[in-house]
Amino acid sequence: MARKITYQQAINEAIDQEMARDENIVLMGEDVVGGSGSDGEMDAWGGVLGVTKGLYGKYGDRIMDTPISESGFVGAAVGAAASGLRPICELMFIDFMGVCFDQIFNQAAKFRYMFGGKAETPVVIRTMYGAGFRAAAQHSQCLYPLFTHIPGLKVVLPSSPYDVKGLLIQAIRDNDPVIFCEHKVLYTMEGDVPEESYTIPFGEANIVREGDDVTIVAFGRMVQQALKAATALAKEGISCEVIDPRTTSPLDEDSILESVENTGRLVVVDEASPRCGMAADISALVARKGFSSLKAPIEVVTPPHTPVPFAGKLEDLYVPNPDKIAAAVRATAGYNA
Amino acid sequence: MARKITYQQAINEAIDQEMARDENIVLMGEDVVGGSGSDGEMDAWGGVLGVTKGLYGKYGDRIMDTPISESGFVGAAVGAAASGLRPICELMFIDFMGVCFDQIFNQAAKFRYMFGGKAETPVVIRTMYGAGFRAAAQHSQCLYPLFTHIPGLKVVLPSSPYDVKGLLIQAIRDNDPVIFCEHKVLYTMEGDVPEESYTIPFGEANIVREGDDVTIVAFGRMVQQALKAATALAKEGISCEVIDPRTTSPLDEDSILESVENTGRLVVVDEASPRCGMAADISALVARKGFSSLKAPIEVVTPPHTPVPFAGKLEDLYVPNPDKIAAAVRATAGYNA
Amino acid sequence: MAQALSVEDLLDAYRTMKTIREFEDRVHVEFAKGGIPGFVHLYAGEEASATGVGMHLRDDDRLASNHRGHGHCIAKGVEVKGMMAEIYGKRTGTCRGKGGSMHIADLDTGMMGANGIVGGGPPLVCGAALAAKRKGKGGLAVAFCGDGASNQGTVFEAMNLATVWKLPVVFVFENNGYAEATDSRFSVSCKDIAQRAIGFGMPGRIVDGHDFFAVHEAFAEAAERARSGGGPSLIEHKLDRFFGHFEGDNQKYRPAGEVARLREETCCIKRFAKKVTGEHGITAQQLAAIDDEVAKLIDEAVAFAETSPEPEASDLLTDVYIKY
Amino acid sequence: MAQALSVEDLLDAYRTMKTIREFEDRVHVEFAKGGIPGFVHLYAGEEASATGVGMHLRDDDRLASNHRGHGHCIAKGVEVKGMMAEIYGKRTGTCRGKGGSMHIADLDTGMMGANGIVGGGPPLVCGAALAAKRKGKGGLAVAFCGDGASNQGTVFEAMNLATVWKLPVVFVFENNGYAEATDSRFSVSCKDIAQRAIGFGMPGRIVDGHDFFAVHEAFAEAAERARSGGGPSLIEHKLDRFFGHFEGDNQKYRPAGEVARLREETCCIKRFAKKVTGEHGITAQQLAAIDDEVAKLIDEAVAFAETSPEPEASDLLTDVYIKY
Ligand SMILES: Cc1ncc(C[n+]2csc(CCOP(=O)(O)OP(=O)(O)O)c2C)c(N)n1
Ligand SMILES: Cc1ncc(C[n+]2csc(CCOP(=O)(O)OP(=O)(O)O)c2C)c(N)n1
Ligand SMILES: [Mg+2]
Ligand SMILES: [Mg+2]
Repeated sequence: MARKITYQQAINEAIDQEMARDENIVLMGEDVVGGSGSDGEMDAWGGVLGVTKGLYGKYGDRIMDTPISESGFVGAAVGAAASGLRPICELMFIDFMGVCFDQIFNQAAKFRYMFGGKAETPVVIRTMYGAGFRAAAQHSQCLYPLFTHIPGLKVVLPSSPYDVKGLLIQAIRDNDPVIFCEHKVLYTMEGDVPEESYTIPFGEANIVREGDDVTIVAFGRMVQQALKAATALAKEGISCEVIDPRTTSPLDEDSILESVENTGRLVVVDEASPRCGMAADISALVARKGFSSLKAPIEVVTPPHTPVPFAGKLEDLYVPNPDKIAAAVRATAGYNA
Repeated sequence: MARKITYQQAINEAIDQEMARDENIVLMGEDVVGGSGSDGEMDAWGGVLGVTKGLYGKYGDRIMDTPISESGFVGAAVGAAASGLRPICELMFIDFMGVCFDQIFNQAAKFRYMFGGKAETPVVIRTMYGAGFRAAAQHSQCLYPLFTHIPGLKVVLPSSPYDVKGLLIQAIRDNDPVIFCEHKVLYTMEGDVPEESYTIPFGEANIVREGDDVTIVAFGRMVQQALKAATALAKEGISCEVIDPRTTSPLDEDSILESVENTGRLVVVDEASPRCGMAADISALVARKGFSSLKAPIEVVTPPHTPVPFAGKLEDLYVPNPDKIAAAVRATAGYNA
Repeated sequence: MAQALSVEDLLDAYRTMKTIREFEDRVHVEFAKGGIPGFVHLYAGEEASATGVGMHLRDDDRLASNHRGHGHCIAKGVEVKGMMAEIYGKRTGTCRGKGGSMHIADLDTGMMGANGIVGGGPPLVCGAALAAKRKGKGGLAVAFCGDGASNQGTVFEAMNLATVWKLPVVFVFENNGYAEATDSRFSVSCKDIAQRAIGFGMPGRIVDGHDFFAVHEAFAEAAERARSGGGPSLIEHKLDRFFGHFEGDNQKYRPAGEVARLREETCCIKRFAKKVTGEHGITAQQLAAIDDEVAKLIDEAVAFAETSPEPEASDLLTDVYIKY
Repeated sequence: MAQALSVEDLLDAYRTMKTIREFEDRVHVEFAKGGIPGFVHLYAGEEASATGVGMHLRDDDRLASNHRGHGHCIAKGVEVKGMMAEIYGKRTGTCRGKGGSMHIADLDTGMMGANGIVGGGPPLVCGAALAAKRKGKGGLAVAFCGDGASNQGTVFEAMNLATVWKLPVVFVFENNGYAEATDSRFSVSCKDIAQRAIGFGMPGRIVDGHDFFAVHEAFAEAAERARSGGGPSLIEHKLDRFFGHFEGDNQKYRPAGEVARLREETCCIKRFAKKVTGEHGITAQQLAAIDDEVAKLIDEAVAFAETSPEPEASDLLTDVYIKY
């Protein structure tokens, strides 16, 4: 039975349902309990934004606070995954990857290949990304293109409460390492989410809106921005198909290519930095495999090649928004060779 | 006066000439002296492959061995750069970035922006990349697309002895943080290198071969592979223009776009992994800004989306080679809409 | 090692501590009113730590701070108006509004930056210390870290490197008992952070961080060691924070009444005032005059911040590279 | 804590040490002939360390190794033929030729992998130990690190985490005096790595790593502590390597004659043989029989490796994901 809950509640529910189902699942991270060792409430926080609140009460020592030692505990999660547990590991902000990246890309991602197919590493690394909180350059990045670059990792970017629950359950059941990227601005988004457990397979894009004139591929929080743009553009008579790939790795190439085959025009919208990012990645895919259908240059809407600024005015200019998306769509729709 | 020296000697000479010129330059890294604290020769190694051999004898304590603490000493180089020195810091293999990435992308790269333009961080991080040594998954990666993604970093990929000297001197004199990527297979490559000091500006591509039918953009070691393919293709009557961007960030967009304007066909060759890599980045650039000149799908030649395998046979299959490049060029040259 | 502190020194110390306290109390109030965006971590309660250290620092000494950086900035001499404007995200801010509370830096005064990355600063000060060492003028560099940060690998590496290279560094660990909501008795695997010094070949001391005089004296020794080529030191300040981890923290991990009790019992400013009026012949009037001065300064800073212009749209694209 | 070692145990220990030595000596020779590709780091000289530890390990215990991993693999029970084939890059190798010397792993025997990243292993064993702890059957995990690795932040973090979570881990530091060409007296900022234990709330011991019996006894204590829920320990083995850092190393950082002298004076196998023939009633013939056995085993392993097929081209694309 579906009812309206937030993205954040959907995450909590997914973890809860999976932990009830499989006792090999453990959850670890800084303050995921949120009060270890203290004289006050042991589970005062339940995560820096309260996402895992309540789980400690249910699962006790399967929920573990950690010291601020990301290499240590991310590596422990990876090692535990290679030893029979199914850890969910929280890297509080994706921006902190720089102090633990080795354990993710040289260890977890490569075990199976380096070890000749004999290892399985079912670890999920949940992490918060994105701008919009006035959190400045070191707490607002996207960075998932860096993980997408690495063979052996799966990368998930849920864009709605419904998706985040189904994709997280899928991630937990998946036997490869998964980087699960939660946009901090989406935590409070509400949507219909079934109470019962369900999974959404990786590598299957969601066509969130159908249309015939222009294909918009958008990721994470940008899916909602793209939908807003599409709604506005519909009034101008431009019909947009909006595709949310949901996972960047594996990537559902076919859905994107089929759509472009129909529309002949593509705009890619991403909040990550432009160079070697998702916008480039999707553009390249279509420029190669969908070239014959293309009727116009592939447009991209991304932030500029700058760090994320602090001041609200600048941050708002930094992040792609419906206006900029609409402008790009108009440009491509109006292009005639 | 130019004479033939190796890529490796050219690096040594560039550092030597710059250190003689500017006493604020220091060099640090694991075994860059190569024997600190020992009872044998203090400078026994001069770098794991001997690249910095001899500098200790000339510059004494300006050449510094470090413990195996990459975050510690890369961070120290960054901090020193923000404090008046001009450090050259060796990260032995680019694969080790995972234990020190934070100091590079959250610290060095962002100081200037976060601090409102008031910081300068003239640090050069020299690092060895690439496959071909049977060094397997953790010592053979390219990974420069990860650095290229980050605003605030400059990324250099010298493809010849001449270039490596001029680009390294430029890097040392540059006041922004520079990631200087040396391909391990190129170290023994010989070429004409002037004895005197010279610089090659960043963001200026080298047209290493002119041609009219197909543009090949290739990076680092792949430039030589592309040239071989071009030579072979010339015999078949296909004329290739081979472009070496030399720096991925900043990128000389104009040279690439101009070439494609002329040829209408593009093949991008890169040894880095395909997803969110350089091949995607260049493809996206041209699919957007050069679309109207394009006569065929943009082809890319990269390794597959796998870690680097150990066995020689597999590693050879992994790395792009002239045959694969030629095949891609033929495919695009033969394409008719 | 204790240096004689003149009355003027003591009044300066008081002024610095009080400025920090007023700054933080005011940011707390303005944040609640909604005037300040982002993540803000307040330093109130820990003033003696930054101040006792800062008084030893020359302009050419360098300091690397952490997310809880306002106090370190003020003690290093960063201008308060610019700081406040920065926290408000204004163009007149120390970093022209591009950094915010977690990234205030002012290289001219030797302040290398607050840092959003726990453990980000210690490697950086090794570099600053290397530069100072090469210059040969007795300069030093200091890193401030929390108890939580003491478990970050970058911090251990920096300590090892500082000894290996014999650098003029002082590592100050401000142990306020918590890293976010996690108690340091849980996260730090040894009894005192100071015990870690031995594993890195440097002296380690535990200091009552509420006691300006103890802080001042211990740092004098470490600074002397650093400046004279003796290498790095570790000092652990035991102290308390008076606000939550960041603005908005429910603080339920603290037992009820803890903060109120601490404000009463451990306030470093009260303690300082009592001592200097009792033992150093400073009058309550002198302190009150400073209080007024500080109150005015902070009022002005807030007014300045509030009335300052936002950044220009074009600022978004500048300062990525030296030419960009 | 010393457990009585039976004659059979001692012969096993000898067999393991000898197997490692022969394996490494032979790889050295074959490498020079050009039969072996890549970076190869030999363990000869350090056999007592892996063997004395390995004898305590159950099949369900886990071990994380480093770049110098052959000895750890053999001591953990990885099959020698597969290892040799792996080092040759053959399809019959432990990792089907995809890993090579630096990445031999065999999870079935509890060997979690050699590691090309210095300091890569210690965080991983914390996870293995967590799994063992949750299983509740007294399992443990051990990480082998060098003196150089002892300065890597990941290693410090793992030690802290192991104590905080009270994990059944033993951290064994094999201090062979060098990290590549750098002397440990330069890179390790304290006198003995064992001194670092106190900063991480665990016992630390220094052990003569050339002495099988000392290694065996010290690990018994640490293992007992781990298995009974007492938490982690640190052990430093002081020992020597008999070859260069990797094959091809000029070793000029070592004083002339050092290696020859060490081979004479510190050889753990000679020392072991002398002791067991003297004190435990084992005969020279018994050892010689093992020598023959081992020589044959290694010959067979090389022959197997040499004649084994290379990987198939299609192997390039498999094993990236579970389905790919
Ligand atoms: C690498 C990294 N990990 C985690 C965080 C999130 N974080 C910010 S402050 C903090 C607690 C720091 O505690 P401590 O070092 O004791 O300093 P305090 O806040 O008590 O002054 C954490 C976990 C971060 N900013 N960077
Ligand atoms: C993170 C990282 N840094 C550097 C290296 C290069 N490297 C490989 S082995 C080694 C020395 C290791 O020394 P030690 O830990 O003492 O082990 P030993 O070789 O003496 O057994 C170095 C620097 C690496 N592989 N990984
Ligand atoms: Mg704290
Ligand atoms: Mg060693």
